[in-house]
Amino acid sequence: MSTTISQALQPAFATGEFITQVFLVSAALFMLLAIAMFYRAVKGPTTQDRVLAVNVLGTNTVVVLALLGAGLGEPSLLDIALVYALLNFLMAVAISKFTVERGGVL
Amino acid sequence: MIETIRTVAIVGFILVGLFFTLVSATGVIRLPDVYSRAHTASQADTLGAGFALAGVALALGFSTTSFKTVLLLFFIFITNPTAAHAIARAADEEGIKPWTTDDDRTDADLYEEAMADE
Amino acid sequence: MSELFAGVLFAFVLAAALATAAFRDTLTVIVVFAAYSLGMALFYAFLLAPDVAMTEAAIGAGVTTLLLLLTLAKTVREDTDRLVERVNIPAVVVFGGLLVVMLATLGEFPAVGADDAMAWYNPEVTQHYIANAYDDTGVKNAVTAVLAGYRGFDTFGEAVVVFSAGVATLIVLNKEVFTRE
Amino acid sequence: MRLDAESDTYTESQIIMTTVRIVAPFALTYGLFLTFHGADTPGGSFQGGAIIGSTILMIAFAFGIEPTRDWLANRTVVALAAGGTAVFTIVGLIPMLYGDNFLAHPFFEEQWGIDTKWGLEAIEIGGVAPIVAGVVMGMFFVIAAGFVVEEVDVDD
Amino acid sequence: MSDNRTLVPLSASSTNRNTIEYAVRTALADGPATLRLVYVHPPEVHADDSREQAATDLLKRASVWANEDGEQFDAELTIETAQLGTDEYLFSPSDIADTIARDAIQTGANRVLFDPSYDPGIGAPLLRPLEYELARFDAFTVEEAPAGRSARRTPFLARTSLPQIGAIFVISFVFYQILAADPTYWFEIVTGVVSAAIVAIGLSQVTFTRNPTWQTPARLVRHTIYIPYLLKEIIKSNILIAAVILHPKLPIDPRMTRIRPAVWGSLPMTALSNSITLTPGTLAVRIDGRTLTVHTLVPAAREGLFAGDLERAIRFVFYGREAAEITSPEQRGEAELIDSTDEPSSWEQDDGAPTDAAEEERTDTEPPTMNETDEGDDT
Repeated sequence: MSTTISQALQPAFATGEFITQVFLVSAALFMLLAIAMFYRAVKGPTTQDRVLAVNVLGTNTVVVLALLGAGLGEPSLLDIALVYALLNFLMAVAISKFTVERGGVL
Repeated sequence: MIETIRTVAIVGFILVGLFFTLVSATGVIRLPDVYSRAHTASQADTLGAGFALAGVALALGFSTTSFKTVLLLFFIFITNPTAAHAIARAADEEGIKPWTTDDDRTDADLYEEAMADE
Repeated sequence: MSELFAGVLFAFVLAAALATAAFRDTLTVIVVFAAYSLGMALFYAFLLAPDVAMTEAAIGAGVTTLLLLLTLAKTVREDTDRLVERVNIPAVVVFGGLLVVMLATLGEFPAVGADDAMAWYNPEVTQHYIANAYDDTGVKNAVTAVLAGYRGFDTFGEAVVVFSAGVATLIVLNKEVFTRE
Repeated sequence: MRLDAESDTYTESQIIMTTVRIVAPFALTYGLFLTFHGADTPGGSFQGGAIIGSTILMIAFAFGIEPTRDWLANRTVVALAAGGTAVFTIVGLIPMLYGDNFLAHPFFEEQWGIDTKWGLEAIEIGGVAPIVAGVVMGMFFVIAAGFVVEEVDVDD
Repeated sequence: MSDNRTLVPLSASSTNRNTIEYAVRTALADGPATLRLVYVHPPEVHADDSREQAATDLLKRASVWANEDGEQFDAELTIETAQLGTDEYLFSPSDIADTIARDAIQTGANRVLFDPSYDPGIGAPLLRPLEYELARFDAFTVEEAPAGRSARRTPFLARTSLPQIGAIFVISFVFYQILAADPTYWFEIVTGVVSAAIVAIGLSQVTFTRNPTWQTPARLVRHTIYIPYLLKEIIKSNILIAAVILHPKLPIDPRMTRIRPAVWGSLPMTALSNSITLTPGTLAVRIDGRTLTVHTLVPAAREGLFAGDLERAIRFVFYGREAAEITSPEQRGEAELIDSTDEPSSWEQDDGAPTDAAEEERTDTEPPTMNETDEGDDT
């Protein structure tokens, strides 16, 4: 039903260019923070640090997708954000098992 | 008038969200060890995401789509602390000692320790 | 303003890709690659290809990382003291040359969504799909119409390939996992 | 080093288990939702199948792979992957039985008045999604079982 | 010389520590034993001393471990070390197997125990072929140490029941219709019912460990009071932590603490520990039964944790108003600062070792709780 939803939403976005710009700029700023967080993924030092950084990046991605969805007038991007919201913690859970005895308890 | 208030509110929410995400990024970079970094990762970041998503929900108005942002928020609030816990637990299982104030180990030392453990 | 976003996103993806290539330790590479996958999903979303972005999200967040981690847990990881991969000079030279050539042609490409964009290279077919997909198949998502309808043979092949990949893994690992009850 | 067998045993984290208990139904529902809505909204059966598979991976990581495999029964996984391929093939072959082409969806409308749409839905929902979900789960369990050279009885 | 002799071939491997531990534990189970640690040298074109030195180091380290582990038992443990293959050219699995077998028979070993990732260094993982070769000899048994620690798991499947299936069905169906955004279209209803049925039948055993009870709705109502309270707490302490993090001097004082909150059952514990983690300054690191190990970032967060406000709120949500009255963990003496997560807690003497979560749950006298999110319905 994507067409009907986005049509129904048109009035909401009619608040103007300004809000659209706000969403796009803030998405860019969130991305800038993402680069800062990525520093930790590169630096480490431990694997846990890296996973932590990627986990934070995942949350950030959810936000950026939502902002993009609002900024570009494309509500379907929220569905993609939902996938990350549901599955993002999987890697942290996996690594918590993996680092214990090299996966011996998997 | 109402439109203006709404616009201001949206911008306000997003700015607050940006601020807390900035705190989170700063914390992730500045703090000394994995345990303290996990603090900001799970907390400041969750709140930042919460405010930003609230801004988006406000912009979308009362519709089924804006309900999805509430769902997003709900799942983030459940899964993020769990992820932080999982990471901290993994660090503890591997025997990484938490940093304390009387501890002058640097990142490089922690790295050496991590490599020696493996 | 969307250019600003695209620029920052590009920097992020580039950094993630370089880090993925540079790290030597496999575990680190897997973790950093997950960050790259996040960036790519954002790129697809930004270019309004939600189907592809969704695939990247579902596969990147859920499946790839976990399967790679599991494989790593079940095999022997080379212990290494070096953090980053050694740079292979001849490879860098070849790649640099290729990069220059590609960048040189980049300027000749039409903009995304432009009238002379590549998507219109074969105007009859593209236009036909866009104009008739809904009437022909009754499906609103043109991507699905093409995948399952017009290009059904191809999709059938892909489905069989996925199935064969599963069977092949079974054979290669010589497991009787699925025969014992 | 904690030595006595009790404290040295690895126990799963309650927090992770409970969170997975909560999230798993939502993830599975969402996977099924995407599968059923491939025709009209972005996403589709491939993505849906991947998320359904991920749900099982989630459960396996939280509760242990062996118990999950015992619970799921190998038959389910094989049935999903092989059944999906069979459904896809059969839907494609039906028009051929009546002398039309392989996967000729419009045939259903001409012959029985079933909208063309349902042909597409059938191969998406009944074919692609189960294949992807089954193969994701299957590969996961196979890799988890590890590499084994020909079984040798070393006990005697 | 005792009858019980175990031969352990060692190579550079990350699971050596566990193997030694396992070897000592199983060997000493019935009386005094001898542990013979051997290193089999791989064939080498250029013999050099560094390899031999590495082998010596490895064996020395392994004996230290074995001694350490052996002290825990009454029976006496003798440790021998040896390096094999220094003067031979060992090429195939059968060569190595012969060398190990010869040594085992000469020294009278009755058991050969392998590390799960034993690799004699001749280029391929050869554990299986090796075990196969060694199985030819009758003088000793061949065994492989279990990989890693044994994991104890509670059975994750509960018995399924109609209320469980019904509850999941409703939650799943509602979620589906929210996503579908058009509950009047027949296609959504049909697929929604199909999906919800699949989810209900598939996951009802996983999601619930108990039947939902009549208390569930009351908890739901109390949840709606809890969420704003939690949000207020989160924002309040987030501002505090933000000030700390952005402060140029970074005035943090991280410490590990341990508390035993007066909360029972796995869902309330998870709700509590996730709330603790969400509240800035505190992070749940471990959970063993009812004992929570919490990492705290600043003293203020520590005080808040010990005062037990969140704990009280969780009790209010799950057990009602009366339960909220229990005193704070600090007053109960169930909160402490710790230096290492390995040290036993001060209250452990009272009730023995920290028991497994499930056991603790089973012996609970508290009202049984619904092991599913009540918040799930809020969506």
